[in-house]
Amino acid sequence: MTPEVEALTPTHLRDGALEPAVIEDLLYQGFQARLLERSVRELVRAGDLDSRFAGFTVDFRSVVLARAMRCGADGRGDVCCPGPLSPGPSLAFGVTPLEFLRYAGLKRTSASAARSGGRSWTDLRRGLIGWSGPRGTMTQVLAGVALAFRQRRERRAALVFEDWRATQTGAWHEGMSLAAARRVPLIVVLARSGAGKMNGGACGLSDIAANYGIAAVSVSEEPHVQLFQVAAGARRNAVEGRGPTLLGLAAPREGDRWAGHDALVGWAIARAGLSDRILKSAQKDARIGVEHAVQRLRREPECVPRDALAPVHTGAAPIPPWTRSQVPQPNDPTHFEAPGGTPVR
Amino acid sequence: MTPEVEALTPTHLRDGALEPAVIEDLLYQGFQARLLERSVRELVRAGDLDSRFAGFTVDFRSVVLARAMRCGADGRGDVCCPGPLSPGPSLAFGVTPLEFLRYAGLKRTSASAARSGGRSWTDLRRGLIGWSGPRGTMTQVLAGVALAFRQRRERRAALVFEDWRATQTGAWHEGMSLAAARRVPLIVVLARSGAGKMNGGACGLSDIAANYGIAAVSVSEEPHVQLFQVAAGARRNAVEGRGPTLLGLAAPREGDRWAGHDALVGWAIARAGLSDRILKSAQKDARIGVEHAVQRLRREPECVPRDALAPVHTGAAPIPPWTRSQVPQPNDPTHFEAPGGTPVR
Amino acid sequence: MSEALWEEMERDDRVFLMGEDIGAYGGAFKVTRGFLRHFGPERVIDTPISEGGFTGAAAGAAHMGLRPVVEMQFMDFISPAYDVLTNYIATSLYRGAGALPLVVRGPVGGGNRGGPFHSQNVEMAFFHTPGLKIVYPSNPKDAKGLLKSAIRDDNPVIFEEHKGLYRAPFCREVLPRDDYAIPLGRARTVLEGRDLSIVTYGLMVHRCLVAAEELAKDGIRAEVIDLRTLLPLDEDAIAASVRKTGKLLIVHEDTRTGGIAGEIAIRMNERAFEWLDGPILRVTSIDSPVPFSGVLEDYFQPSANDVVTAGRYLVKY
Amino acid sequence: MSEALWEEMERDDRVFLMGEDIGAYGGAFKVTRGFLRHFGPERVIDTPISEGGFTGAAAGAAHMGLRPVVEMQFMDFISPAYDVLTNYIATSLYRGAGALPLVVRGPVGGGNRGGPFHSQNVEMAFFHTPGLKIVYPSNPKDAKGLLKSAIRDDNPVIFEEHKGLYRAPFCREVLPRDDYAIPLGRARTVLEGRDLSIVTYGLMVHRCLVAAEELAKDGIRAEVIDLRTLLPLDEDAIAASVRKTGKLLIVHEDTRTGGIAGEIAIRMNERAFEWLDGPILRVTSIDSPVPFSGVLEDYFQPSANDVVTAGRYLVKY
Ligand SMILES: Cc1ncc(C[n+]2csc(CCOP(=O)(O)OP(=O)(O)O)c2C)c(N)n1
Ligand SMILES: Cc1ncc(C[n+]2csc(CCOP(=O)(O)OP(=O)(O)O)c2C)c(N)n1
Ligand SMILES: [Mg+2]
Ligand SMILES: [Mg+2]
Repeated sequence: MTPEVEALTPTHLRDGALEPAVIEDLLYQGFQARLLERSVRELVRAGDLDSRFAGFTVDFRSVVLARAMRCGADGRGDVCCPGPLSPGPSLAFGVTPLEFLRYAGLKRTSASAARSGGRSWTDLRRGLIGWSGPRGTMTQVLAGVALAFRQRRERRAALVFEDWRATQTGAWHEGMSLAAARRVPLIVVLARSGAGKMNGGACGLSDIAANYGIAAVSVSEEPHVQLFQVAAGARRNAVEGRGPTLLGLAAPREGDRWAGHDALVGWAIARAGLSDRILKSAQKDARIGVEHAVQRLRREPECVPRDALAPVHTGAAPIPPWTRSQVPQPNDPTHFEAPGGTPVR
Repeated sequence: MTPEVEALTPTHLRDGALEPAVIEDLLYQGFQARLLERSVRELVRAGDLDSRFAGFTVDFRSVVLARAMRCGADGRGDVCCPGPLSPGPSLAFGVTPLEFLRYAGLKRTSASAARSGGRSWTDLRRGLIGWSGPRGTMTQVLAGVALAFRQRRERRAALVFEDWRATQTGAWHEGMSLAAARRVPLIVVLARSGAGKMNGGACGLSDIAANYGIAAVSVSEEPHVQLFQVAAGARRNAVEGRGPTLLGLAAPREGDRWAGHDALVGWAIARAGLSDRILKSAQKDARIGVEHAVQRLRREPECVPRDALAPVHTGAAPIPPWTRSQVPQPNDPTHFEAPGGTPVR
Repeated sequence: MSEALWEEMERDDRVFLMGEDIGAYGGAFKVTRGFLRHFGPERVIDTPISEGGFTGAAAGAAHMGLRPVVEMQFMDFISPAYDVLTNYIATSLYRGAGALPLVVRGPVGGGNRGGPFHSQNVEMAFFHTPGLKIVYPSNPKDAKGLLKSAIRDDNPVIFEEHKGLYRAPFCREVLPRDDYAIPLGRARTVLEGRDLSIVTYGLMVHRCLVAAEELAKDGIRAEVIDLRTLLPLDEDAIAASVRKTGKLLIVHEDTRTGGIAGEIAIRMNERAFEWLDGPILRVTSIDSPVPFSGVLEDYFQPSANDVVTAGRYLVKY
Repeated sequence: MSEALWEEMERDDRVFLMGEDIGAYGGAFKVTRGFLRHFGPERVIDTPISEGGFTGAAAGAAHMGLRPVVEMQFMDFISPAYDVLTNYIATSLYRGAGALPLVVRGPVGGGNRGGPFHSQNVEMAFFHTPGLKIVYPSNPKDAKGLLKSAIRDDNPVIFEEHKGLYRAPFCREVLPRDDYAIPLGRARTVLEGRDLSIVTYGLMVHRCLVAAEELAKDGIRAEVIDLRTLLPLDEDAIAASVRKTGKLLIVHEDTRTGGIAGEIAIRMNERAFEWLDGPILRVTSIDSPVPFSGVLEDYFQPSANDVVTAGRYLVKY
């Protein structure tokens, strides 16, 4: 454990003393994510899901990080924006595979009638805020979420996932500056994708953090116990008024991306006394959930065109377009009235 | 001399060995600036200049910094944006008091017919780029100037003055990131005004610089010899491909703002062997120049309204507004033609 | 403005302010003087210079049920927030993330010798973005009532305060004491007439009234409509007036090409073409940045005289 | 696009490229594939993710006599550069700092299931800004000729490339080998007719041609005009057509309120009111963000059938 990790790790979590319920949850969510990943690829192949999801993956580390927050469905838990690591953190925040698939499948039953894509999933009661706009935007938005917590003296934290290169944007810089200046309870995860290459002039994580006068820590070890601990520690610092933390996440390991989950299972059995029975049941529950979702997805209704006309202001009817196959007929009095109110011609 | 200053200072300039011609120039420009400052205030009082210039001051340090660049009038020297420290650096880059007053006085004879204000003064042959837009913008623009130098392998540098708090803007961050990533020959002066207060979360100059992986140095000593040396050193680093430098400038001293210039005069006499004759003639030249400018300003023609219609595209005539007292008359065929080309009614 | 903010903050503790130097300093135009002491630093937040950052943060706070009111020191500085306003804030309701009740307010407009960068009108930067509302009052009384409505509205509102309102003599009125709110989306007929409809907003309302007086000397009775809210546009009010007069003149301080006159023109083609007895015309500022020199700025802006010329032309048409 | 860039870079060594991942990676749409190797890293510059920063830097480089062409990975990402484009770049000539010869180009438009943030048309964000030019070609041949003119133009140009142009079958044409440039500011009459003028641009040109064929079956001869350059607008071409047909229908893929149809409508009121035998109408996308779902997106966009309906209505009017 590096000194930074040491400093962040809450005492009651030292040496991997994760509570059994949390361990169980993490394993379950890991199984779910693995199955979801495989199912999505199959659904794409079968034409049930859009080809945009062909490269779909879940980063298990994002599940672990998010699970270290206080997730609740009552609108009073922590708030998270999964950003480019969607939907990993959403699973930790209680989104079911079916809900995710509805959204990804652009179904009428998705939260917003699939007006926007999978990463835009927002459910404020669960504490999930979807992504919209260029890199950096979500750090601004989550800084504001954290500002609200601080202002109301709630012991809640905001968590946002960003790409590493998002730090190059002015948007990120302004969001981070504000968060740092107000010392709001915000945790920013900077994930290296490994795919692209760095073009910025900077810099190490600690250089970035120093510029904003905030804490920073990078973790990469498996079985991700430390990852959980660091996130929990950053959260504790946040809610106790010690300001934002940057968490650096290394590029996902080459080869088997699920080795981290496997290692956590091993660790849980060897070091945390997880019983085989519980492990099996977590596996089974995950499988049932994902299978149900996949079956169900096929029967979900498609979007209907009028949803494109969803109002853009509360309380307002959507503005009808001037001409659509059905509307308006040339004599439609709502569109062209002659003097005296009679239809034209 | 701190180690940072030491590292930046060019060998031939060590221990204050400024060339006599430069010393003379600096003193002359200082006298000019002092007189200009006083004259502007008088012109405002007399109603010859706009009340926007009531609080007009010149920061002599900005003259010194700019004089350390290679100033030329052939479009091949260094390039500077005086930003909030206008017009100090402009004087060093050869702008005459009359030219400045024409601009400040919104006269027809100013470079742009006074379509924009004093800080927007641009003269590319002299290497001056005016200010437009919010804080941070000019760092982006001067980064691009420096990029052009690098691309053409010219030994030229770009210098930009910004407020200290400009570093909080996303615009500045993006400009600085790009400059750092490309290691372009850019020098950024960050000036504390002393007027406002710092609201950002950050930070020391060195923290900021580390974030971009670039050099930084702060200077505040009088008689500003070191200031000149540091700027010259930053310039040398820049043109030799060692990338950008941040120069931190402390808030102007309380009380007599011209003590720095006085100290430089004293230093020049005591340490650099400046003769009384040369000093007197610098003083006299400065006075003649400023007095001429003030006299002349009163006789300069005012702007004429058609200048508001200056074209916004090269080669294009300005678009006439539809109605102005003189244009168009209801029967003006250029505006309303009847079928067959005859005027309406 | 100050009164509306104060009263809304007293009424609803979800309302809070963010901006540059609005706390200890009281804001560039002193709109928030005294607020910090009364409401405390959690509700009057001095931010770094980061219009994008604090507008984005306002969105986050609004997600959490607060009602942020952010100040742009000059509305010109809204440009760094253009991105988050159009791409995140405006789309939120549509994306299913809920509407964001926030107000972005600040001084706009020329005539103050502010030059290209302290004189802009920003309505057309946002008029094309579904999901936003845009309010632009013409007098202090409306400003107070409209700002209250803007704060109470569940949607993001851009609120433009003409600098002329802060001090122009014709605006020195005593405001009603009671808690009144003026609904968004409704224009006001400032002057009734039957020969010509003049549709305008902001400072130009006053110039059009001067022009209308002048036209009245020729026996021309102009109707003057103050839009008050630009988005959503009160096209019913405009159409009703056009159906009465048959002539439409649009006057705006903003520059010409791509100004709001275009949208009004095509809506009236759609809604009132049969009643038009002449072309829809406009009097606007010139297509150029706002000039710094006062002489040029006066020429650049529409004058009452320009309105009279155009009005006479249209009535004779 | 690729050809135009390549040829211009060969012709003029002041031309260089900046953008995200345009070098080694060759750009998101592979427009600059092979450029890095041929022109080297000083002329094909990979930038940090900083649209504002590198657009501002382009301005500086342009001041120094270079001719930067910057790429937005998607034009949606131009929003962080909105500030520097409107406040610095567009005002430069007017302020006396000289015109800035630079091009900002990138993919626009929907139909690719990109959702709200990878499908936008950005013309109306800039149409209101004096000093900019906006180009929006409808086919690869025009795109090449217009891009060359844009690069050679001394003014800042926003160049919108519809994603449909990169691959749509109707766009598979062999381009002329010779070095041709198409002047900015000139519309093209794609189809002549005398019953109805349809003014459009970009992808909608193709949809309007389909509609015109359909209308022809009813004996309606529609004239289809492709604007090609949106700013400055070729109002002479539009007016000439309207004077011939008496009926004007404007079709744009961009959303409705505040779209370019408004400006065209008021200009034709100013220039051709006497010839209008019916209201100026428009067929556009719906006032909403671009929907992600394909079903919704198709409904959201104007269809050829919508154009036919409106065209029939106008001709009968
Ligand atoms: C402001 C902005 N510009 C451009 C994009 C387009 N974009 C999406 S992902 C991406 C690259 C992100 O790189 P990242 O994963 O952070 O770096 P890596 O770890 O792969 O090197 C870009 C440029 C964007 N999302 N936002
Ligand atoms: C992006 C932007 N927002 C707002 C402004 C308005 N503004 C002009 S000066 C200034 C304060 C600058 O403070 P500064 O002098 O850097 O800090 P100080 O040294 O006075 O503490 C502000 C907010 C601006 N110029 N640019
Ligand atoms: Mg990535
Ligand atoms: Mg300052």
